Amino acid sequence: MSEDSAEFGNVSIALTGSGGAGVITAGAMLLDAAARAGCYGMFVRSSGPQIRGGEAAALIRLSMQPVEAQDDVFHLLVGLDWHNIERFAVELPLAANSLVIADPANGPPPEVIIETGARIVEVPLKDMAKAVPNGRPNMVALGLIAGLTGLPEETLQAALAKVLEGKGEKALQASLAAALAGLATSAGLEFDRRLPAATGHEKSRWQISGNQAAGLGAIRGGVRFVAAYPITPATEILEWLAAGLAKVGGALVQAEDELASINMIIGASYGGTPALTATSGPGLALMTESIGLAVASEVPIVVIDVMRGGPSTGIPTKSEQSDLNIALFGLHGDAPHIVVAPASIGDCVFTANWAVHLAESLQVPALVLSDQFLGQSRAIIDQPADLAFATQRLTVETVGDGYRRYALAAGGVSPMAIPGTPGGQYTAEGLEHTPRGMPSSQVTDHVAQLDKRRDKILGFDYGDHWAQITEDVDSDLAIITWGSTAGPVREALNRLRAGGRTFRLIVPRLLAPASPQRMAAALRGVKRALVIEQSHSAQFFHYLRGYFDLPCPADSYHRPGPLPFRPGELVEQIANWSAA
Amino acid sequence: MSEDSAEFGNVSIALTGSGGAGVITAGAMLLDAAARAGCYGMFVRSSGPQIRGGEAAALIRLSMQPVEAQDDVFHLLVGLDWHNIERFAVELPLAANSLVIADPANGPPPEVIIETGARIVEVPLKDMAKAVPNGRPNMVALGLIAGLTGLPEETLQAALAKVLEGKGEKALQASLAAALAGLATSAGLEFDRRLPAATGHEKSRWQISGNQAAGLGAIRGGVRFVAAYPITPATEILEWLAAGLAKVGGALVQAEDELASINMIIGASYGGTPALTATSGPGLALMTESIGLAVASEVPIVVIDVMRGGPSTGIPTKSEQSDLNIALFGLHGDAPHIVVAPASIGDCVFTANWAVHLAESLQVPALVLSDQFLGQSRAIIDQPADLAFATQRLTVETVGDGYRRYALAAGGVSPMAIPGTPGGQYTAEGLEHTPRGMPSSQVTDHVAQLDKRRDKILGFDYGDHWAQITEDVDSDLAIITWGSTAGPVREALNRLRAGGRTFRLIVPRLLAPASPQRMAAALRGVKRALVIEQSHSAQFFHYLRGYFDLPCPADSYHRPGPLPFRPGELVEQIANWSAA
Amino acid sequence: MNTQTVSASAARAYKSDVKPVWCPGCGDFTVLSAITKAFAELGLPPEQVAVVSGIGCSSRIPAYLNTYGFHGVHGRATALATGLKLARPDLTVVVASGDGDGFSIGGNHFLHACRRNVDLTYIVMDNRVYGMTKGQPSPTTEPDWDNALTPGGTGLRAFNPLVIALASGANFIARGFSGDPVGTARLIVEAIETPGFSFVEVLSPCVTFRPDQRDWRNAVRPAPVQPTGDIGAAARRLMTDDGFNLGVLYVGSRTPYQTHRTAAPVSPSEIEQQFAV
Amino acid sequence: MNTQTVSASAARAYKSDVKPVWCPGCGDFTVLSAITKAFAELGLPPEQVAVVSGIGCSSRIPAYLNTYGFHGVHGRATALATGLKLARPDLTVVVASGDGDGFSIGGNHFLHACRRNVDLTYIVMDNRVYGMTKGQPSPTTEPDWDNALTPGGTGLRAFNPLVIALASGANFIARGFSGDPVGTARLIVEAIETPGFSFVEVLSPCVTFRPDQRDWRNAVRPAPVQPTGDIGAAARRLMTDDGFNLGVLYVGSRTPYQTHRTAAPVSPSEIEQQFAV
Ligand SMILES: Cc1ncc(C[n+]2csc(CCOP(=O)(O)OP(=O)(O)O)c2C)c(N)n1
Ligand SMILES: Cc1ncc(C[n+]2csc(CCOP(=O)(O)OP(=O)(O)O)c2C)c(N)n1
Ligand code: SF4
Ligand code: SF4
Ligand SMILES: [Mg+2]
Ligand SMILES: [Mg+2]
Repeated sequence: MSEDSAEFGNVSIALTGSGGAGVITAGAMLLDAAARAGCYGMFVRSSGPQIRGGEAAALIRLSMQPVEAQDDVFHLLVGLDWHNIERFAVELPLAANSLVIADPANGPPPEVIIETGARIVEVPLKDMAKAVPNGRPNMVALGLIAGLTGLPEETLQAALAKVLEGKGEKALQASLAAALAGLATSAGLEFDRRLPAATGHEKSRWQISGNQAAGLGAIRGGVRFVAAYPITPATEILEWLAAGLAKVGGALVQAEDELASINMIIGASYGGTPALTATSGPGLALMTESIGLAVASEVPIVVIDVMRGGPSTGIPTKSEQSDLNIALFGLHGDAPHIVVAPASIGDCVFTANWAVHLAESLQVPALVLSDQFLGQSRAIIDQPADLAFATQRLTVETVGDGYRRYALAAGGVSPMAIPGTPGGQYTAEGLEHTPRGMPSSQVTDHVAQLDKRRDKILGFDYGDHWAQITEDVDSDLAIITWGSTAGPVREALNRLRAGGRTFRLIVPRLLAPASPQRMAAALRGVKRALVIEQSHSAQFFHYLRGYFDLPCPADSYHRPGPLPFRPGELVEQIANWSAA
Repeated sequence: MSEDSAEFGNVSIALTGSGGAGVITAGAMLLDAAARAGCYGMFVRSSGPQIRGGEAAALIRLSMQPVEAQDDVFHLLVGLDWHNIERFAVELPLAANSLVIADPANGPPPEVIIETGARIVEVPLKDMAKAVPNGRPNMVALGLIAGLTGLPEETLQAALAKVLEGKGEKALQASLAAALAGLATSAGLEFDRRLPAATGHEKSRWQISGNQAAGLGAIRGGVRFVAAYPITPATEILEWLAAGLAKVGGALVQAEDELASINMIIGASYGGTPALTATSGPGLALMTESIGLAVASEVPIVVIDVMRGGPSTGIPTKSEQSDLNIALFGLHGDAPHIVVAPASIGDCVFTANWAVHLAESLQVPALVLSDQFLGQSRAIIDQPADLAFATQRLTVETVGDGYRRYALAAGGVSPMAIPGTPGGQYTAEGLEHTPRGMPSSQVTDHVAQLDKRRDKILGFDYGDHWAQITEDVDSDLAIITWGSTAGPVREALNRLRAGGRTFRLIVPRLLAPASPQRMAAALRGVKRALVIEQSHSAQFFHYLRGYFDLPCPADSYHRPGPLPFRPGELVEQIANWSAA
Repeated sequence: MNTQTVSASAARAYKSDVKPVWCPGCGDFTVLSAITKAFAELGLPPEQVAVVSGIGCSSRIPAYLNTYGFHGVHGRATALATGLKLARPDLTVVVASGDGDGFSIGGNHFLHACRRNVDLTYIVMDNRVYGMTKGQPSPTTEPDWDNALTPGGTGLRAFNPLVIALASGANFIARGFSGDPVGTARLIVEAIETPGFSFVEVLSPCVTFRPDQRDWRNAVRPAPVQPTGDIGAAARRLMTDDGFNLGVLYVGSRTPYQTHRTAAPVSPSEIEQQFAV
Repeated sequence: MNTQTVSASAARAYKSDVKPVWCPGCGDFTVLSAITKAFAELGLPPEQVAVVSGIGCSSRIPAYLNTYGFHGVHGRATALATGLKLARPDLTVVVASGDGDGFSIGGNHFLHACRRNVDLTYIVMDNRVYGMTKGQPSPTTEPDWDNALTPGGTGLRAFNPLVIALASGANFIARGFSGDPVGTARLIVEAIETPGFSFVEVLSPCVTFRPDQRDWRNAVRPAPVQPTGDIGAAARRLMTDDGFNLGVLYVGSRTPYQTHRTAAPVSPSEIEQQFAV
């Protein structure tokens, strides 16, 4: 890694241990404490293939600045034990100045740790825990980390109190005592990554995962019906919505499979209720036939795909951006639809909300491409703005004779009769049809309806939302990326800027329909562009080449998952590219 | 239409009538008689939405040259009646010098016919039929057409005898008498499109539909297991294979749906039997998840998609090339596989055969993109060569300890243990895996297996089969097209050559993996290229842009179905383009 | 008012002006009439009814009705209708399909629709063949029916949809015959009136690919027994049934499934509080 | 030789050296043992056996066996196994899955596999939950089981897979319990030995998401009756069964489905003659 995020007020911590050791609980508490202390932060979980009892790691980054990526190295690693640590080693980069806390009760640290050259300090976590009645080593570690990173004791207390609320006073006191023991020990340890005290902040902050954020965005957008079939890493969207919808007056139904869930939401939306489902690659593949039905019958629906490693069952628990192709091109026939992608955890709120707005306004399926990294990571973010989108579904209230559901209206969006509307009776149709909705194989009808379905989404005013164009918008070198890769890219560009090199950053949120004019405008004055993405076959790069008129030569930096992009890797790639 | 196929020895005939009138039977007999007379020809059926009893048209083109497209106009139209003829009008272009045979019993010909300016001659087909005991008007029409086009009486007799074989002597005699009555009447009619007498030919000829041809190619390639779920326009492949496989020692099983059929063939192929299914767009959409399984688990399978109008249920009985995107990009994750497309009815034999060869050699799914036009049209062709492909599935016979199914072999193809092989036991795996086939989420395994699956298909020697590069290979203007569009393009280029304009024609049979080097070589010296295809969104054009390094500026001529490309339309488009 | 006294014109008002694509003589014509008769008898406002179907000759039916309709994809009609009914419990939702659509590709949704017991009426026009794709065997086809796809017949025991409906939880099970539109209309009325998932199999001959089914008119008979609510008795009866007993064969008393919508919804901004630091 | 006398080492020979990802105490461990015991008792050469599964904790089983295996996609194992067995009738093909894999997404293939009656043995490890995706209800889950996806429970009557198997044509139906690996092994032996489609439901607790299932050991009992071949009697029995009767519950005598391969195949070039002009 070429350059380190050496700046002050930024620390990355890994806490590892075998199943049942409680590293995930401790990690969640740490993030909560940090939030209370006024920090930003991000919490990534990593675990082995076991459902329970397998090794796990809580990967936490805290910072005084918003955080959208994992850092190049971990400054602090606390090992509750070293169970299967080799499997994680590559996810846990350490530098020579990293601090590793090892419990002598686990024997000497494993070779993979030693060979990093990190400074290893022994702390008898287990023994310290034993010294506290009902104390547990993960709480000792939590206190130790809080102490080393400079989180105030009261934030730790509050975080513990919140999580252990229901468990009774005794459990809380035991945990607190263990944590305080750890905290006390930290005083004796050298660590140069202590966070400064926060100086209060104006905007209120949230602690949220991308999956929750997407669920919230959907509810903000008006979704009141969800059909669900669980799949990693999308399940939490559905589970969050089950509770959320119940409160806002909507409903979720569990379907027998994805073929059912996609059709259920088409039915609900046909009935007038904005509807959504969430899935991952394998489930999306099962849905494409019926997404095509929604295209042809012009029924608005939203499908969130939380991408994971592919192909096939692939790597369910790891992130990858390799469902772009199926999202863009996975429907048979010419089936224009919307594909959008959030560029950060917080942006999941906006993008899901916007997707509902687009689907409803355009009477079309909107696919949202999130991924495991965005979806399952938890971040402390500024509270997202609550935007109200104007256009919603165009319906008919009263209908004269001869209602034509698929009338060739200007702009392509024709008013929809919601069942119950007298005189509006029509048959929603997946066969090619006349404006009235009658099956037709006539060339005039086919061309008219194909044009209609294309034009309505091409002609829509997506405004500035179509992309985030940031960093140095005057630079003649552009980086184009999308989705969760935007976070590490942004951080890499910040570092490069510190080194005096500037780049224009273009992160399209609207992936389909392709907007070559908008992209060309965004690229005005650019001499060269680099496309960065997490896929093995450079899907995004090829898509840009095929469908956009890039006014400049473009290069590609792409690689598959499961490892996340870290800023250092990208600094190196971008620097090399721009020097070439 | 700018130019007509005015050359001698080429006639197009349409026979129309309502359901039960027997136009399809008569059309089939006409093609058979023409084949016996030494002609080439093509027979396209067109019918309304009714299953039975609806209007139908038999569209036949006969020629002394091989025929791969419908002509610009019909020279002869025989209307048994005018039932719903407006629905067909646009499929039945007539010119002023076309001859229309109308039966006065049906009243005056409809406006759509009259306004073409064609010469209308009345023949009392029904009355003539009534004059023959058990005579039917379609047979009178058949005889009339045979007479007008110059088919010898004995070929007509033979064709009738073949079809009516099982119906008894009386039925045959009645039909023959009616046909001869028609034949006799033809003598009194003026028609300038009489075919010359054929002068014998060396190569033996076949009469075959593209769907039969694809089935035959599959059997030639070694397919011995087929799982089937019917869908228009692919059903005939399956029905032909049901009988064909029974003869060659294979078997077909009807599945409950496409999800089952795709998995059944994966199971059969895993067991060592080359296996195939055929479907159309909606069915392909249901199969993509499991095609991805075949990619990841490296099980060879062949899936034929006989494309029809899309999206959704679309236009099941009409042709379109709009499943290209889903075939190329419809799998989730990075899932490299083979996509090939036949460029003519006869080429369906070769391409299906080759697809089996590629799938088996590369242990990968191979998708074959045929379409309704190729699949359901019947042609008289030269007997296709029977090529023997060398490489077949690489298997292990004896296995030492620690068999590694997904070993990183040179070239990427690792030997497969077929169940029953002692010591070869392994688990075929859809999760990412180690070389041994154990689930793994390690970056090294993921990258190694992604590379392996990509490299094996990139490194393969596809030889000259990858494309047909014909016509004027020295021209600096290139036409790139694929699939059934190649036929009308070829005819258009022939006409343009007659006018002194020459073009290079490139028809890739291998659509995926993308072969930019091969394409670049094929385009060497080309100044401009025009991409022609039957899709609304120019899928092929964008694919070429995205994945190929076209060394020249490329333009697109594309439009959706349901109307076929006719040479005249393409002559005009190509001429305009080349003049620009 | 019963089905026989409902005026023909009241029933006709539920027909659209679209001419069916069916072959002359197809059984589905009279199923269409039975449906309109039933709607008329129930006096349903056409705009309060939605008819959802899949793909097949039978599944073309929504376009021929003057109600709301959805002609979806092959095999998924019950799922689509489930979403519609759960989101819009005020509508009368009827699902129509064929034996291929409903029991072959749609088998899983059939199972789970019965189990879920949403208040839907499911009419399957059973002609023991795939009509629309020109004559392949369906799950209800006799094992020895010769055809091009499985020459000599499938060799498979025919699927008994009524038994499966019972075993998986349908709350109302009946069999009708298209040759008896009045009786079939009566069954549809009762099916719609009975809460929960109601399944009506209508024997509806395919005159084109199964001309032998013209004989069905001689085979059918009213079931010799009264409808039962005893699931064990119904099971015995249906397992031994020859497929030609007409009438209501089972009526249960399960409460239909509904999603519970809170009467006191809060605004999204209220639920956002859970994320506040 | 019966299951109890098969030496433990003979059974162990069917295990691979891969360590299961299952939670400590998961019922699937003993199902794995039961399967290896059964293979050992039958003396099957490991290379003549293929175990096909879908996706789920239970579906991980093939990798832990020393036979051929296929870990396919979610819900499609019976279809994949059907293709394998039809193409390779010489192999012993066993299908393994979970209640979600087999009865939810895989419900249609389950129905049609029973109906098709190919000579397969289908073992479903039923824990009434989606284990792998961390605790959502499956079709066999009790209606009031609280969980995050359907808070308060699904409200749906649990699916009875044995009844569906019977109604759709399975030829052998049994229930085992993972706490009784010897008995379960015995059932698997009989299932494999019985021609046609054999269905064995094995109650296999999910200790992580359904800790309450530890009580199953007190609930199960040998079925108080002998196996029957009478489908009506079996129906009655299974419809009223509380889900905890162990043993063989039905054995039929249907002939398994096989594709008929001609003994005298001709070469492709011979069948091409049909196209010659
Ligand atoms: C996914 C998919 N697979 C296959 C088809 C082709 N298909 C159309 S209708 C049909 C069968 C219809 O049979 P049935 O439901 O019995 O209706 P019928 O025509 O007999 O009334 C099939 C297989 C399709 N439209 N979609
Ligand atoms: C198409 C698809 N949808 C969803 C999933 C996610 N998924 C994996 S396992 C599973 C359920 C497994 O439940 P069950 O079969 O009961 O197995 P168990 O884990 O309980 O043994 C689900 C929904 C998937 N892998 N593929
Ligand atoms: S094919 Fe059969 S089912 Fe279809 S319309 Fe004709 S008679 Fe009716
Ligand atoms: S989650 Fe449940 S089913 Fe899965 S391994 Fe753990 S105990 Fe077994
Ligand atoms: Mg049918
Ligand atoms: Mg389970």
